[in-house]
Amino acid sequence: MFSDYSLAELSSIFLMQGFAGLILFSVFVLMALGLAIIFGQMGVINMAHGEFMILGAYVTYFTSQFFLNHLPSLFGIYFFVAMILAFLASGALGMATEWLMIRHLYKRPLDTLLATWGLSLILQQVYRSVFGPREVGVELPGWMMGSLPVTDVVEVQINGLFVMGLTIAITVAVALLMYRSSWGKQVRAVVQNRVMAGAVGINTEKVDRYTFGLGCGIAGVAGSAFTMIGSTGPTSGQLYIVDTFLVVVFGGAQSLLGTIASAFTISQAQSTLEFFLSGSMAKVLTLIGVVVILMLRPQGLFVIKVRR
Amino acid sequence: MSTHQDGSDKFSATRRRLLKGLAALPAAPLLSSTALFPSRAFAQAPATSAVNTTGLAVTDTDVTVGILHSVTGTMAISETGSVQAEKLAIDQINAMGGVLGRKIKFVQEDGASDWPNFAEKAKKLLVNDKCAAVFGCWTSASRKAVLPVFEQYNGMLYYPTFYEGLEQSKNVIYTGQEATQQIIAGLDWVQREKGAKSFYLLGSDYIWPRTSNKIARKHIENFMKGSKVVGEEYFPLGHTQFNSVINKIKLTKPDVIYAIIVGGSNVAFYKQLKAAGIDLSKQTLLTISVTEDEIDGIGGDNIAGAYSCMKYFQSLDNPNNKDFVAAFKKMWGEKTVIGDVTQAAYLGPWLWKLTVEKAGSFDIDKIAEASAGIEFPKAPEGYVKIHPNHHLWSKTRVGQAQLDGQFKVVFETPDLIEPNPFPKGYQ
Amino acid sequence: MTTQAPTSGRSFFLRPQDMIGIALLALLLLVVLPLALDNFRLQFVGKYLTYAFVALGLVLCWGYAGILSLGQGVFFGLGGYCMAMYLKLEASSVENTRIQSTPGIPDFMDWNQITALPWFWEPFRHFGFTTLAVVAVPALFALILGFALFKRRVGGVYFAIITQALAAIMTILIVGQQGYTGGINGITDLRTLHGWDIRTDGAKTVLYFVCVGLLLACILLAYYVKSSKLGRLLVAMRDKEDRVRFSGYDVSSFKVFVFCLSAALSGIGGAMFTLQVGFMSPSFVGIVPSIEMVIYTAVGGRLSILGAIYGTLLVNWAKTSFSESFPELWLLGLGGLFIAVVLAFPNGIAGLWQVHVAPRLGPLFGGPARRAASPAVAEPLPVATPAVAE
Amino acid sequence: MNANVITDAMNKDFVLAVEGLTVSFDGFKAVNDLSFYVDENEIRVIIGPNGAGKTTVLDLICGRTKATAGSIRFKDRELTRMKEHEIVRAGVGRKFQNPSIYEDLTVFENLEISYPKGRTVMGALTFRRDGPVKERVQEVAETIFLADQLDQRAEYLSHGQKQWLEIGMLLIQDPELLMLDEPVAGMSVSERKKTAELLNRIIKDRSVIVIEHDMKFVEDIAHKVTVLHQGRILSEGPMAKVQADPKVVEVYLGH
Repeated sequence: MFSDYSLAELSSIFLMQGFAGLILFSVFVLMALGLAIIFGQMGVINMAHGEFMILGAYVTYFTSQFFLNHLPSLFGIYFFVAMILAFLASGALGMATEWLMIRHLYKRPLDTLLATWGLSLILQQVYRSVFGPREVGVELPGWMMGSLPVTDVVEVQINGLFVMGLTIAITVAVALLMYRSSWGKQVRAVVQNRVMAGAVGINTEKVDRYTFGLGCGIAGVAGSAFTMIGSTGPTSGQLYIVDTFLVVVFGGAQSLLGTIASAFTISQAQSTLEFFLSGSMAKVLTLIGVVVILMLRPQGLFVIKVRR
Repeated sequence: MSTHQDGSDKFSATRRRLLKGLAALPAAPLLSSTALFPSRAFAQAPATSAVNTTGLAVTDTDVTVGILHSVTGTMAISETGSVQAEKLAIDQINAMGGVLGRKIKFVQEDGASDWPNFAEKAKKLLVNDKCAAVFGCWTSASRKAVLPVFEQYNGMLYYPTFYEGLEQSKNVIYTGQEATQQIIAGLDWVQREKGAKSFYLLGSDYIWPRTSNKIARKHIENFMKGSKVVGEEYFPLGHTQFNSVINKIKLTKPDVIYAIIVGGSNVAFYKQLKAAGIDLSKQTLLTISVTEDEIDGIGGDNIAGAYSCMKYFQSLDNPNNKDFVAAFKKMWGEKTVIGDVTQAAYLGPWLWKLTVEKAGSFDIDKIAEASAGIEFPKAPEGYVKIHPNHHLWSKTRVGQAQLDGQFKVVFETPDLIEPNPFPKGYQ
Repeated sequence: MTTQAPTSGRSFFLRPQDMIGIALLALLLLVVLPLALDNFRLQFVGKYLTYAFVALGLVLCWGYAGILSLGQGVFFGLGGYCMAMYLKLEASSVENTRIQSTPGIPDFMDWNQITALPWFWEPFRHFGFTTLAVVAVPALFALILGFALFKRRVGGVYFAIITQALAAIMTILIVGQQGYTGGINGITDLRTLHGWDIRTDGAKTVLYFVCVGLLLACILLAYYVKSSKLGRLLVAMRDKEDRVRFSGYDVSSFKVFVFCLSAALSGIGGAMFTLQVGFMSPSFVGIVPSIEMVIYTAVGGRLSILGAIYGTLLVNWAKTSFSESFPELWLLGLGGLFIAVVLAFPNGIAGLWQVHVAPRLGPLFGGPARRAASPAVAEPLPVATPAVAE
Repeated sequence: MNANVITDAMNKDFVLAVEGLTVSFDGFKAVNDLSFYVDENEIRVIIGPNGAGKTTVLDLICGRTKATAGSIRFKDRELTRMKEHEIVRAGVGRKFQNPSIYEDLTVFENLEISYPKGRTVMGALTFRRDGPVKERVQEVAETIFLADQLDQRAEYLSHGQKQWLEIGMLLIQDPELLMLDEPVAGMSVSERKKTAELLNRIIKDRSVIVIEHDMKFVEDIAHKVTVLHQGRILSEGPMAKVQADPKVVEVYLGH
């Protein structure tokens, strides 16, 4: 299939495909970070993760509408406001969920799966009743649209760059929070030994609630970023859930680095395959590949070998 | 449906074997059923026993029909407009005195975007509620699921969506276009107007886009001299990452991107197209899957410049449509938009009313037979007429998407196009 | 010797209260419902019962062995597709398909320019092969999957997520390969079984009774497995997997067995679905139906064989009647049901029965006497097995 | 009871021969180049401070942890390459530190599951609770003082009874090598006495490896003691010799 292209074209194909893969990579990391915190650190399987993302997307949509109608002069910066609001809204909903539901289920991880699935159904219907069944699209400020030409053929999309930058910023922030701050230490202490952590004076309930809230809040920001590339409807969240879980599991649930590495592997595989096959088959082959590797190496890509 | 009327219906003899419902038709269907009740046929309110011999839900004062669409699930987005249009039509008909002097009541069921559920609900509407007609379904899959039910329990379905064709039933009236009606005129137009020679075909991965692209490819390769297809690709429903295919498009530089992407994927596709710097005012893009409804989600600025090919646009400039749009907005709000399918759904209750009145009966068999040749001059899209194959004669139009989310009609076929659900040469 | 009745006297695999329970269910399904419901509603029940096969498998697999599979829809679909392929071939006789460019193949293949029947369709011309395949194909698939996963000690959450991914893969694959599978429409327009028209009301009634008969047979099979040493081993494994291993058992082979069994049961359900409903589509294979099937089991009581049947009937009945009257509220109801069952009634209907009703009915109905006997319904909820053991 | 069995590395009658055994977790060597030999009918006690690698050694022998290097031979069969259940079937039984029993099953069923028959899928499906099975269960139940609790659900047993039940589950397998991880931990004085009596009865005619902290108990039963420290053997020999070893006194008995 290369015979149709010249060498120069081929190299630009690979450049652009690499860039497409990087965008997909950023998207995966954004989706998976929140889940990696909740699943990896707390052992909770949050099937409503997609719905938390969509809440962030709706918040972004309404923020954009608000700026459009009331503060058109500041429209250029609304996206930053929207992301903060999305974080707060999804985070608050997450904390409420933890308090009402999840905290009763820490000893039954499989049951968190069922309960959060129930929550996702409820949220979908609430979105549909409140925001309407139609999909909404967010209008982006002018500076986010278009692309920067690198060569004649190769162009770099600005919103892609934005997503990547955002991903790096959030990842760094999460890493600092989890591995450098005293709060992060508390989280890890609670994960490793809940009783002991409680005994040394850590308020484990509070740590759990804020951790869950943080994970959901990041999901909200991811949803906000998603409005740039996709649409927002009551059921859009469902589309992402399988991919997201696979990324986290594939990376080895407890490792942030693993999540990033697995997002990179899966996104590059998928975007490369997409170029040679049709979108459907690329997706199928990527998923099968991930499943097969998980069968061979069930602990995921990165996991610390521990004694038991 | 008929096997006897015009000669253009070459396939009817064999088609008859496909459709079990046909076997039940009397040998001499031309003996119009109205002949059995000649005196009462067009009376203001004929006796129920005369117009309803098969136990449908018809009383002296009203008649029950069914509305069967998804109001929950992923398809709720698309089907909402159809429900609104059908309710509007029913309201209007009732305001004019109903059908055969009977007021239309409706039972609404939720298909919940779940095909088997459609079958279950269809059965309920026919068996339990004895609906005289059902307006509903949207996706091909849901129609395929209910079709055996309608044939088994002898119901009448008015199906509004443009679809892939390859089907015909005594028990269904297809008020949307079948694939050839929608595709061929558009392709001819783009070749003529834009001098298009190379086409890149895209679609969501299921039967309608695939069948439509197949017809498009056949037409491009066999009937359009010097034109070729340079790429063809499908994506799972709900897919949101189109960067790879956009890169391929940039490399192959087709004259026309021919896109049949549906649902939420649309939004991602057009946004990413724009972000990738593909300017739709310079790159010709022709789609058959984007109506005003979809633009609502995509955003006018993301798709402005693209061409859409279908039979109806909200901006059509004719008195019928002006009345229709005004009535629709009055009932459902100023901000609602009306797409092709919504309009086709609106035709359903009207066509049924006209057919019932022509047949002088609510009986399904008589309606099935009387349908051929029914004309509806007040249709928002203009004049339509039911073909003996139960599809509609209709014009095809090309509209260019505008920033405000409306289409500017740039082309309209001069004549009504004959529906041809089993096109020879496209198989 | 102090050995008492329950340990020494269980020569038959059904306890008296089990026999009464099964007899009551049989009475309900074979006599009461057919008399009380019209044909139309009875066919609904028939359809619901096909899901009960899946729920039954999940009781063994999830309730007893602690293996939560979120991909049971795949097996249901495989069984259903096997049957649908047979029926479709029968419906696609040369006579029926003369209009096609290639007569004698299913219509959707013709639409996709396939000119010869694919090799893997060929064996489905034979009814014997099809019947075998309905059970064997899902079981074989489960065998491969279970072997790969359980031998490497993938369990718990990881197993759930992997099976869920499989459900997603399967859907995309079926939809994408529409020339061979009928795509998103599924395999529709099925007509006859050996020349016997399955669309008539009479045929549907017969199929209903066949379905109930098969279900009762499967229930007996499940009871047999449950009361065998294997059943106790499953409970033991769920509780202390390592201990079982260090008692000299190859734990993975037991898990593989019960997973295959549940897959085979789902396959039978799928085939009965195809026969009764008249088509099969990928919408039963995906993530959503698979999880819904888990909720049937959870509502009925994940540890109760009969509870799962009632749970299935109840949830589906609620779904049908709810969505007839308040379609918008249905998802709220279903979601709330998930949460309520998990948080408040982890043992489902069977648990409620066990705690509140049975004690008043005396020992014959599984009252207090049974408490010490064997793993019955009112067990404490299992704590999930460790995800990955290295 | 002091050392009545003196061995040296050349003796071929060993039931268990561990040589050069090493396991590392991410570079940390929990067990480092360990060698020791257990004779027929010998009772070996392993002691050592926390984190010395005692439990890891048992894990390695029964296959729960895979060795990084070294060999474990049981009656001349290499265990390092065998699966856990194969090791058990070869005749190695293991009791865990915390009582590991099936709480949802009755005492009878707990013992029945451990009965070495019907261990395959088909075997378990067709397993019948016949005379010999019931007799054997009854016999073992009497040994472990639980004969009148056979129909009790195991979760209702006391902590000590649970320990006994687990010992009984091993006993019913009749292993040639029995490994016990802190069998008297968490027991009351009277339970402890009964357990010592029980152990003394069951360790006849088989080799036993015991991990224990209770020095009184160790003195009572040990033929030979191995002291582990940081994954290596610090000292080995009869209790008296080990107790006199200054190295041992420093790291272990000293504080």
